Amino acid sequence: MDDKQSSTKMENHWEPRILAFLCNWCSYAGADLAGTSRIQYPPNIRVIRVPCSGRINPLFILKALQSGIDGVLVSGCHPGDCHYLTGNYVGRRKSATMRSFLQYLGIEEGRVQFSWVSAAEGTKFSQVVEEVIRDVKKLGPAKQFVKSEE
Amino acid sequence: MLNTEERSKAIQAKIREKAKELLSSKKVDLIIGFGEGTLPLRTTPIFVRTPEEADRLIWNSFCENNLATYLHKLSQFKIGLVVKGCDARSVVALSHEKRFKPDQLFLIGVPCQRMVDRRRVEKAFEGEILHVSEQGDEIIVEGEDFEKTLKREDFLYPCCQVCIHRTPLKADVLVGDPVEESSLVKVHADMEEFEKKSPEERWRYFEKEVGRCIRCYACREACPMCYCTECFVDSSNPKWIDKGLSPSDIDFYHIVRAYHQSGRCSGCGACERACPMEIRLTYLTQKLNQDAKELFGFETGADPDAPPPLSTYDTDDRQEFIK
Amino acid sequence: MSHMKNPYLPIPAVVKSALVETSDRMLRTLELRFLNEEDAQTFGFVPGQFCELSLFGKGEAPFGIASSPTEKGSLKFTINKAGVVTTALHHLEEGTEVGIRGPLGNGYPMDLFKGKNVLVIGGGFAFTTLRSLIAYFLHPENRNKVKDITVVYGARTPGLLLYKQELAGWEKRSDIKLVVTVDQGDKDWKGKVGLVPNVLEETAPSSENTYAVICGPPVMIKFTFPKLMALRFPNERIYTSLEKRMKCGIGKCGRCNIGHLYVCKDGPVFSYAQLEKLPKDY
Amino acid sequence: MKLKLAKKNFIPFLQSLMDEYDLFAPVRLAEGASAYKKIDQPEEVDLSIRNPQKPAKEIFFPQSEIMFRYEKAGKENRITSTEEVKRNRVLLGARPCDIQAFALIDQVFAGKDYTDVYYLNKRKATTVIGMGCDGPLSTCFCSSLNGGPFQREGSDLFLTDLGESYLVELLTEKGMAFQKNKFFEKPTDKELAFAKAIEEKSAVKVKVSVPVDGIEKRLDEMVESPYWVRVQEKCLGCRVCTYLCPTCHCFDIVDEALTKKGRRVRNWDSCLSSLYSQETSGHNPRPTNRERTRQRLMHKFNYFPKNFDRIACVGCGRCIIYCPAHFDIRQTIKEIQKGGDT
Repeated sequence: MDDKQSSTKMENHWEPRILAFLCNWCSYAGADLAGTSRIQYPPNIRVIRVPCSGRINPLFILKALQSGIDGVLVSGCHPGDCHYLTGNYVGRRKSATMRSFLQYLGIEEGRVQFSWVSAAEGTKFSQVVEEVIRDVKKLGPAKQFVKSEE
Repeated sequence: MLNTEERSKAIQAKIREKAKELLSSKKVDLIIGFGEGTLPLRTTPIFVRTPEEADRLIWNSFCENNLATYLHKLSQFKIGLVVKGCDARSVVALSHEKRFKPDQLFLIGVPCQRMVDRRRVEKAFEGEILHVSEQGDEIIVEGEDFEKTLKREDFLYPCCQVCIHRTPLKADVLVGDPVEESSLVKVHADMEEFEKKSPEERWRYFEKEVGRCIRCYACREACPMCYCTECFVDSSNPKWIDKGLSPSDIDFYHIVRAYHQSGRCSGCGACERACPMEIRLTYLTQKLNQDAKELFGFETGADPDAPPPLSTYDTDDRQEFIK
Repeated sequence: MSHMKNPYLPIPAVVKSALVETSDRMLRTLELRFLNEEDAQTFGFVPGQFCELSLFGKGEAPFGIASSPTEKGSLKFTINKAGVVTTALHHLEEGTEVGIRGPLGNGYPMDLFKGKNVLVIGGGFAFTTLRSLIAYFLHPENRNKVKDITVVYGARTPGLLLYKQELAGWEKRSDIKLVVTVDQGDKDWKGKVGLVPNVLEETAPSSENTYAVICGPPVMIKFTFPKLMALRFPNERIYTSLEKRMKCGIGKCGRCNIGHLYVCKDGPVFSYAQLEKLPKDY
Repeated sequence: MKLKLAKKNFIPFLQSLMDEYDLFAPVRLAEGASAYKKIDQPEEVDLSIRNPQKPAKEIFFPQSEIMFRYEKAGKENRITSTEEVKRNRVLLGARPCDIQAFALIDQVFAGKDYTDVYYLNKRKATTVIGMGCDGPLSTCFCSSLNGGPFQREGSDLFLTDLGESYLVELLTEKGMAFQKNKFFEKPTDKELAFAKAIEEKSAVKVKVSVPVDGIEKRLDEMVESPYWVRVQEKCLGCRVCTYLCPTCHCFDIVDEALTKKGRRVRNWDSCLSSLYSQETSGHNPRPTNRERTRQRLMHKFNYFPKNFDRIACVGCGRCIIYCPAHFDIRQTIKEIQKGGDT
């Protein structure tokens, strides 16, 4: 990761880095709304806009964790609201199995989280982000599965 | 009732008979089945093209390979395929993924007696095993200075012990009477054992197991469901993982190899049997299979009309984990 | 510990200039200058040899040297944008450091060519090391080493011809016979239109006392070869430069073999007499 | 020179070796899986393992090896090579088949024009303590390939397991350096005779059974044989046989990039993988298993002998034991000798 600076993993002033995959039509707009409405949320989050939460390839999540990201958030439209009608339903199944499998393997629960955030839910977006950061802070810096430099 | 040896002999005769018929009537171009191996406890996949060669086909308790994996490189032929229950379910899963034309396959279904785990047998002896034969429901194991009779049932592959679809659910012909469908031991015992551990212990166990990986990809190649033209590990752009032995890259490979079987794995155990480093792999796919069943009521290959669970949805799917 | 030279360590060089060669922008010539004068001094090569160019973080890829040993001070490589490394090389700015390993491979059999006529047949972007060869013999010091030089060079369209300025220069010279052709012309194209094999047939160079060197896409080679046979070129006097996937470039890593020979070490230049005896693994 | 090492002194002996050398020896990784590893604790060494899955070549030619590290500073790069071997090494307990393979790979990595310093530096810094193979398996055919269970070629020291002790033979200059080792004693005549008996018994076990004579010539005529289509059919295209082969030495070179720095790494590669020869253009000169299987077999029995006058197989049997499709190279050799008649 290029912005190593912001994630100095020194115990005392460590700030987690969260990667958020936001669907273009709802959650990204929700995040945008949070911004334009001047709703504060912590700056630990980096956003990757995706067309749909159904677009999330589980490899994205794993690659993020391997690269040293401390937490991943996947967020899409509420059920029934998908711009592509069923993308988030299909995505939900992938999320469910992926989450269960990672948990089974022993990847700390809370590293990977999921949410529905609509374009009108700026407040919810900031709440979700705060919750994710709170959970990840409890877990501390990611260590499992992070590729070492040596 | 016939014992295993007698039953195998009868099945073998029928496989040969059917193969000859299919080949002489040109219904198929070739038969993929099992032939005599050169080592005790082993058979080898063979490809039979003429009726005369059909007598090379055999059947016994060592026919462990899932032959469906060979279908991918033979897409231009009409194939007669010898399948056990698990292999047949792989074929069903593959047909969902449109891997072959409707009339391309002729499945010679064998109601399976559960296969003998060669490594389990080998580990029971100090010295090298030089000859093995099946007699009744027992296996006679001979070495340089020993001879011992083992109960076949004590030396089965773990995935065979728990199998409840030994009779192929889909076959064009069954070359034996259907067998009783029940598990010999508790299903998914490995998984349950694993789940009892703490998350840290689980991760450590996973890392220790795959830590022996030599990235030969035998698990991938042996699996009939691993047929991507370009596997994610081989992609250079995007490059998902590096090709060395960094633990993180190896973890990555094994997580994705397994997870990609979500809703597709027949639980045949080919991946684990193929591994030269004896890495435990089926406890991973067991979990995926259990999730498919629990979350989506799906069992790979059990219902030819049920679409693969990750290609469909239900508006009422569980979502309590989503904020 | 020993002090053997490590052949895997790239020599540092910088991009001196870069030039887009073709209208489709897929070919770019990089001119590289060694960072250390010492390396520039010790780097000697013959036309037909190649180098492994390194971009750290992306990897290495082999490229034939397009400049001639007579062009001192820098090395030129014409790079076809195809994979990860070549794409990155296309994006390099002047002054950026790259690594060079080489020169590698055997190069063209310059000694055999001495006192003979040379027929050079090139197609598309395989013209790079042929350019090196031609430029070498056209140098005043070397021109008398060979007799007639005939060049047949073709590309799909005029825009895809490499080294256009130089071709124009060669056309004006009397000591080289240059025939440039394109498969398909455009409104500004006044030269020949026709496929290389046919143009070769038309040009009908004598095979007497002549070596032919042919580099181009497989399909061009396939159809040109019978024409050379018809012109009575023996296999021993037809040379080509092969490309195969390579990694180490020094005959260790294995992948580029054709039979018992390694393209990187025993090639890339082979005569057809040699290739005839090898499996068609290329 | 013949000495002996009492087994009660084995651990202290290993400890003394480790004081001076990096020690590499067979280690059990799990039930049924083993490899040669750098030893941290002498107790890890397990000489009862006949032949670990991964051959001993790994000590000189690791499956994944950093060649150099780079660091970007502006437009320039700083390169640090990892070729130097800082501490001398001992390889303990390798079997003659694996050791015989070193001599084969040496020829490739030494080469006339280019020396592979990564391999050769390790090779030169290593003292090889070979171990007589007193329990050859039915899959062993070393005797057919100029080897044998007690072949000493390539060993600096050589052990024979006598039950209570090891017979230790010092065979080379590197081996003679151990002549004053405080754990070595003089063996009795009875022990020497016993060692000889063990050796003879093993030799009988490995029968010369695989006909390799003339195989190179035979293969010259078989380049386009339909045999390759038949023989490859059951091959799954995995890399087990090549990775576990003591003589296979192909590798890939890749960069592993991390932010501003990274490393160039070489990894074992396999001619049975389609990617191995796949060109960027999409063209693959070995597009199917047929060409790839032919490459594997031709390389061992035709190309390598052409270049180095030796067959690139030592008869260890690993490819037979571990092939998931049960491909048996002994059978293949016999079939080739019959001109591809199955």
